[in-house]
Amino acid sequence: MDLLADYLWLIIALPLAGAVALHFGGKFLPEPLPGIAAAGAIGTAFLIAAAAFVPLATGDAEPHVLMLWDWMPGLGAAFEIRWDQLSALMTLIITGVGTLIHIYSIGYMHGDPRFSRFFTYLNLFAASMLTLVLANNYAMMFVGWELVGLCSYLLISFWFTRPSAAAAGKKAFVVNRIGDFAFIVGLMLIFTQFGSLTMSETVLVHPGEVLSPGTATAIAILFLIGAAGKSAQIPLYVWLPDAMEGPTPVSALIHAATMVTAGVYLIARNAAIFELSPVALPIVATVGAATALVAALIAVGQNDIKKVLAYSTVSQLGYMFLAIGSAGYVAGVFHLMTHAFFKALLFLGAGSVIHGMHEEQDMRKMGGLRKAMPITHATMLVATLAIAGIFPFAGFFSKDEILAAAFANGGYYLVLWGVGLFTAFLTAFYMTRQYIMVFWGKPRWVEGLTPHESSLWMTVPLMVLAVLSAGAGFLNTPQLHTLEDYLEPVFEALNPAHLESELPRILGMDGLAFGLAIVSLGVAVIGIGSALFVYARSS
Amino acid sequence: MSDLIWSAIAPEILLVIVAALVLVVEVWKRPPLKSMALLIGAGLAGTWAAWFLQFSRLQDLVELGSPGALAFNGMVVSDGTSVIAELILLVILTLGVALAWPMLAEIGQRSAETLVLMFLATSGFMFLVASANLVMAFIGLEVGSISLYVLAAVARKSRLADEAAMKYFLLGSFASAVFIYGVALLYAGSGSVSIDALAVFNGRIIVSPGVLYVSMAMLVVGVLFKVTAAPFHAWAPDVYQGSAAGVVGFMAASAKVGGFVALVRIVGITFVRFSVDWRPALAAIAALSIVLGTLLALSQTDFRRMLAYSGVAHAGFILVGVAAGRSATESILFYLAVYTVQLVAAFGIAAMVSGPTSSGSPFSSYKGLASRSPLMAAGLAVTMLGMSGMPITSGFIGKLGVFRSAWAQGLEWVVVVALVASVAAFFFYLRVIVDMYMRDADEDTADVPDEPPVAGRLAIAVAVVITILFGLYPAPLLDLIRNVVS
Amino acid sequence: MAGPTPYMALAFILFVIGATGLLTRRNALIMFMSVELMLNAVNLTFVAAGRAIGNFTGQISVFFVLVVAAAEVVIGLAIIVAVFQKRNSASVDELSEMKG
Amino acid sequence: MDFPMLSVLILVPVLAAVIVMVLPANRTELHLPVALVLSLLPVGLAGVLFARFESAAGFQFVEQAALIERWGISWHLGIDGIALPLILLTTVLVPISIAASTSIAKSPQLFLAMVLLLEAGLIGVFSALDLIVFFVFFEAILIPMYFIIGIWGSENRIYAAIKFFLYTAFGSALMLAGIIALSVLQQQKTGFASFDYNELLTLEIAPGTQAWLFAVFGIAFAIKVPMFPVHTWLPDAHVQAPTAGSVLLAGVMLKLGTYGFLRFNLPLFPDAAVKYAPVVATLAVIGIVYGAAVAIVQTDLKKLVAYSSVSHLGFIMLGIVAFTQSGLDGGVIQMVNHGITTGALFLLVGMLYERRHTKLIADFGGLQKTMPIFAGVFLFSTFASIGLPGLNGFVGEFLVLVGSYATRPVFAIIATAGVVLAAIYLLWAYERVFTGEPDKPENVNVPDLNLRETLIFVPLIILILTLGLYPKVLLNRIEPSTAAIIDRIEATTDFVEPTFVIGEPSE
Repeated sequence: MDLLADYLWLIIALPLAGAVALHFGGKFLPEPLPGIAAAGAIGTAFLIAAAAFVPLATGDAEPHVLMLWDWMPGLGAAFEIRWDQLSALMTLIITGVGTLIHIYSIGYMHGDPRFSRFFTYLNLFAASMLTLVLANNYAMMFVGWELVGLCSYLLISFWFTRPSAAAAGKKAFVVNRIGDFAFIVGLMLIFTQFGSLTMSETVLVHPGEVLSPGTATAIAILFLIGAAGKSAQIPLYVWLPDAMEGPTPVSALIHAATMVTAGVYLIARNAAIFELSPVALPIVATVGAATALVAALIAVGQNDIKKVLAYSTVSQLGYMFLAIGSAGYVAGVFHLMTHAFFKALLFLGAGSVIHGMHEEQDMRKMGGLRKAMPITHATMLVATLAIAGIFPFAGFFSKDEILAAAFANGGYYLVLWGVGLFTAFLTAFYMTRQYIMVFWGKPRWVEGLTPHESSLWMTVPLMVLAVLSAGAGFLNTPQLHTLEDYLEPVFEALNPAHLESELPRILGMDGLAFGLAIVSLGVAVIGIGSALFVYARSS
Repeated sequence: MSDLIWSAIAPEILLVIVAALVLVVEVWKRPPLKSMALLIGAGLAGTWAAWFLQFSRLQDLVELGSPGALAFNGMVVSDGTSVIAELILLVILTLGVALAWPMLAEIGQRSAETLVLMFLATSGFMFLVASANLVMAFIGLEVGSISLYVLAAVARKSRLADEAAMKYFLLGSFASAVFIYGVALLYAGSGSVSIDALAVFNGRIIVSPGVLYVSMAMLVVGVLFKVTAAPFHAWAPDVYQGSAAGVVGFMAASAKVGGFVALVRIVGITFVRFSVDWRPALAAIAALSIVLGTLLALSQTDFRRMLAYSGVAHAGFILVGVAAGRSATESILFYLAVYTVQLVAAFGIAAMVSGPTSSGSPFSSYKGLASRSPLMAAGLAVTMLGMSGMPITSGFIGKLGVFRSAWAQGLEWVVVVALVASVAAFFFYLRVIVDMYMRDADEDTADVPDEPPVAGRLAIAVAVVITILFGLYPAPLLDLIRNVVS
Repeated sequence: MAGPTPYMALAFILFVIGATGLLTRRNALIMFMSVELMLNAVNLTFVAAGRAIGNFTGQISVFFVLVVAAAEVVIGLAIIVAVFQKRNSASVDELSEMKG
Repeated sequence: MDFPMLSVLILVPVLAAVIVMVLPANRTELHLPVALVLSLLPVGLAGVLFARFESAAGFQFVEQAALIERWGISWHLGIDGIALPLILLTTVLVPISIAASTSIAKSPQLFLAMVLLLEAGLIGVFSALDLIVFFVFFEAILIPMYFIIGIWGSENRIYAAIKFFLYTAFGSALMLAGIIALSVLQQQKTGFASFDYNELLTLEIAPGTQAWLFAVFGIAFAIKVPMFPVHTWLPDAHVQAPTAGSVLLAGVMLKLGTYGFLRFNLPLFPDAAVKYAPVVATLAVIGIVYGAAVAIVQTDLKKLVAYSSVSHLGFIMLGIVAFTQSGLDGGVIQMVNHGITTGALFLLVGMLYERRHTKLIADFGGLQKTMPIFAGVFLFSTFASIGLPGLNGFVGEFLVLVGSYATRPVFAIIATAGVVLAAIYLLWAYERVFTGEPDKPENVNVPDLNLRETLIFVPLIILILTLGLYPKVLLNRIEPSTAAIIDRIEATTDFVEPTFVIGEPSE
């Protein structure tokens, strides 16, 4: 019934093959063929993933593991693909958003002497990320984990002749490596405890049969550090803002859809281990909340259009950590998804602006662009509203669920909820600020500059993403928990004993959930309002 | 007496006869050197044949279960040790003559004398290694030594040659006197000068038992002088540097073979009962020789002086074997065989590099030799590696055998000292290689003929073959030794 | 008749004198004579011991030693003369061109 | 006896060396191609070995013939799963080194002969089962390497060559004392002398004796590895050596030390091995961190790679003294991996030197623009060296880390830090050499890799990927042999390898 089950490896292999082919043959192809080939590779992967996803979602197919080949038998390390609800969803996000970014890049990288090389890296990046999320083995996961680090290195320092780009790429890799250090130690612990690196049922669902809470805490903390490196959490977030040295589609790919979500995915995947530990989840939540707040505060003061988004990304990732730390796994994954849409949109929109402004990134030299770039403006507006958390845009629902999850845990988590709420205010504030500085007011352009709208290669993906950013929230409203039902098999067995209250699914039934939603919406509105008050007046 | 076994001294006798013939022919006809070569070649061939005769007789004896035969009323013995030692001496003589040839051409009329002296010296040392009587040994020693004193001075143009001969003579005769005084004291103690005097000793000590100890010390010291063991080595560097280049290898090598075999007999037979007493002393001398020789060799600027000091160290290595006792005899003979051949070759190459009558051979002459004469450089490099005891050379096998025996006899500390010193020794052995291969010639460098003469090539080839072949597959030589030395 | 001891003691003294002379004097001729003295001390020992023991080995040995000594005289003097001809001196202190 | 594969494998390079030497000296265009073709023969033979090797414990392709019977020395050869990969590595690296030696101007014949002799010696070391034969090869390879460094090296080559020689010779001298002592011990216990590995394995050695024998063998091998603090010869030797020398030195010769530990120290002296493993592990970890830390501050590219070897070899040692299956497996496979990746890096540095006649990092900059292929290969090798999963370096390091974590968690965790440091020093070097604009005029027109040079890297890259993704080809063959070593340690000491069974809690 599931004809694709044995061909899931194609999802990784296609972009990988694209990368290899472009690496050796790309330079013989004229523009834009390499880009089309690369986009085709990942697009096909998306189609396959979607085709395999449908039976899974409808319940016609069971999650399953596809063994590819043995790697290090002594460690139980093998290449095996895990196709379950979580990995399938991640795959769709990665390939889907990835395809759009590929297409966008065809326009964005137009004229770059290393045009085809860029797509080589993009494809490799996608393959790496897919390896990470599809792995059913910690060793294979680590392959993807490291390869995305490598690709980020390659992509961030893509314009290697700029010393700052080269340094930023190296910084990203090295900081990631610090996280990897913890990850490797975590893997050692996993192996010594479980005797294998395969993600067996025991590991993912009943680790308590083997692990003591102390060991579970150790593993959880180590994974958290690893995740913090990849997902740019305090204190390992330092690489991400620098990483804006890369071409803008790279920022979209790395910081919206793929690499930075790896940490969130890791923790969600190993939620059972985190739950076994009495302290791990609160720590995750605290790190998340703190990161969200600090990054948001920094974002308020940025003038570089991409830096704002960079810190915004860090902040939103903090949100996801907060969600998962509150045992709101679905909320976390949900936000991961919506964030992928609107943040990709924001970055690509910003790229479009930068492109139109002839590589100008300083928002103080923009303004009044809404007429020059109508499509970009419109899509950016959608994205801004989505990230700010305005009903009915996607961000509203996912953010609301996170805050509700934090709130529902009560006790200490109420503080985190407060922090999250304040961050929501800040988010709305700085995003509005950015929107106004870029698109409204008088043009503050450098003399002789004539901004123009970008080509269709770029605007079409913007529009698609805008639709997704606007509508994806309805996948999981409090009343219509499609995503929650879908992901239930992955998280159903989890029941963190040390968290005070039940997960707040039932919250939707009573007025409290509605009240919380109103509060967060209100906070967002206040944020937008204050930004308008401060910036709209001055311009 | 029915034990006039002529075969036991056949090589010695032949050598003397050839020497006499050469003298007569020289005085009578004054033939050119080329014709002389014929006579010398025939003489050497005859001596080789005589040696084979002796060897095959010995093999028959060994198969009958006898270790060897005494001859001439217990004056000489034909056993494995003597036969192998005579073989080594014969090889040295053959190589020595080949390598001395360029010098002979240069010194003209004294060339015949040189050959005679070489033959006589060899015959003397052969008598020494074959002697079963200490007075006999003394005579052999002196015949050999006195010939060498003269050989040292044979290149009379050089001031250093005279100086070398003088020093060699004075210290050599001193050593001989010490040796023979030891014989006299042994006689006073035991009433016999036979080499197994104490083995058959009936217990009547004429003077006091202490005399035997003094005698032992005297005999050993006398021989140690000849083999340049520290602290009796002072003469060696000057002599090896100053003597005529063409024969110095022969001088050094043959004296060492004779001396060491005599030493093996003296400590292994004469004083075997006293081994508790002499073993630590010999071990100490061995260690001292190794350390001192190595350290002093490090600071030399002249290749031949370096070889002299390295010889001191080698004397120490062999003494390690001597101290280990009879079990090491075959290793000592193996060691002597390969080391002395290497020594002859090394001095021979030095003579080719610095000139056949030169005194000294400064390191600077060797710079860039590899590009000027690859053959000589390769030969010398192999020889140096062999001397250093590098594995894959026979030098390693020699050392291994000696060390093995010593370790089994409880002389672990000497072995460790020797091993450490042998590492330090790489410094000076490699130094030559560095000069030859890794530096370029400069104004200090002597002019060297592009390729060595035929005889020289032959000698180099023999040394290389012995060094490498017996390093990789030592069994033939070891078996040869073992089959006759029981 | 006295035992061999006094003769041997005398021989020992002679030998030591000879050895000392060889090692301390600087004139080649005197050093050479010291060697001769040592050899004669050996001869005395042989004779004394031989007489005490009662066999002829010692006395026969003396002949050999004498012969060897004679040979040494010939060679030794020749070398000394050769050196003297070149340098007008027989002092070993002047024979120090080689160092190391 | 079967066809003496191993003897032939040793003999072929020797004959090749002879053939190269007797080629006419003035036909310089012949020397390198002939040597290259001849050096491919051992690759084929090694391939046969590989194909016919059975994944089982014990020695295969054994041949034995007496050399010196009364001393108990015999020409005893045989390989197990530990030796096999190293022999393969040797045979592969030699043709590559030869192909990379076109710039040797001074007596190329001698150079090529030395490389081939070195190969013979290396194969001999890895296949010797008699301690004397082993020692002979172990020492003998010093000679060609000494010449390679001393004759064809750069300015300070003589100093480096002698330092290299004496350091290693010193260790070997100590080991020889140990070998002699072992055989004497054997003779005292059994009445017949023997240097045979299998014979000596049956000796029961008193713990006190084991301790000092372990020490002398250990010091000899530690110098070769080189472990901290006896590593100081390595940077000199590497910096001065010509490219082929560096490749073979780092690629294979360093492995003699680690191989020796595995072959001799562990099985022969298990008691002492267990007792002193913490000492070795400490030095290994110091080496990992120290090597990496020193590499960071290097200004000379070649020295940087050299110090990275100190760090990487530390991993191997750590794995070896972990006494776990994964640790040992990782150690062995890391030997191969390090040989390949560091070999590639040295080749690259050498090619860079040929073009620019400098190795100072500061003299470069922006080279990625002028020589993109070169930069790509360099980056690839760099990541292999850093231990990027999917490339070979990771497999070894990861096995080592996980394996040693089981018995020595603290050491393993500190060692993991070396993984981070490796990224720092290598990527920083890459950044300084390749990125930015080529602002120095001499960096603007540096030719990129030509076809020959590119082809040199093809086999290396294939190996890096193969071993990175499918190390089982080697692991299969390694495992029985390493398992045998652990079994032996367990049988003779009270050490027990921790086992990991799914579902059972372990402490």
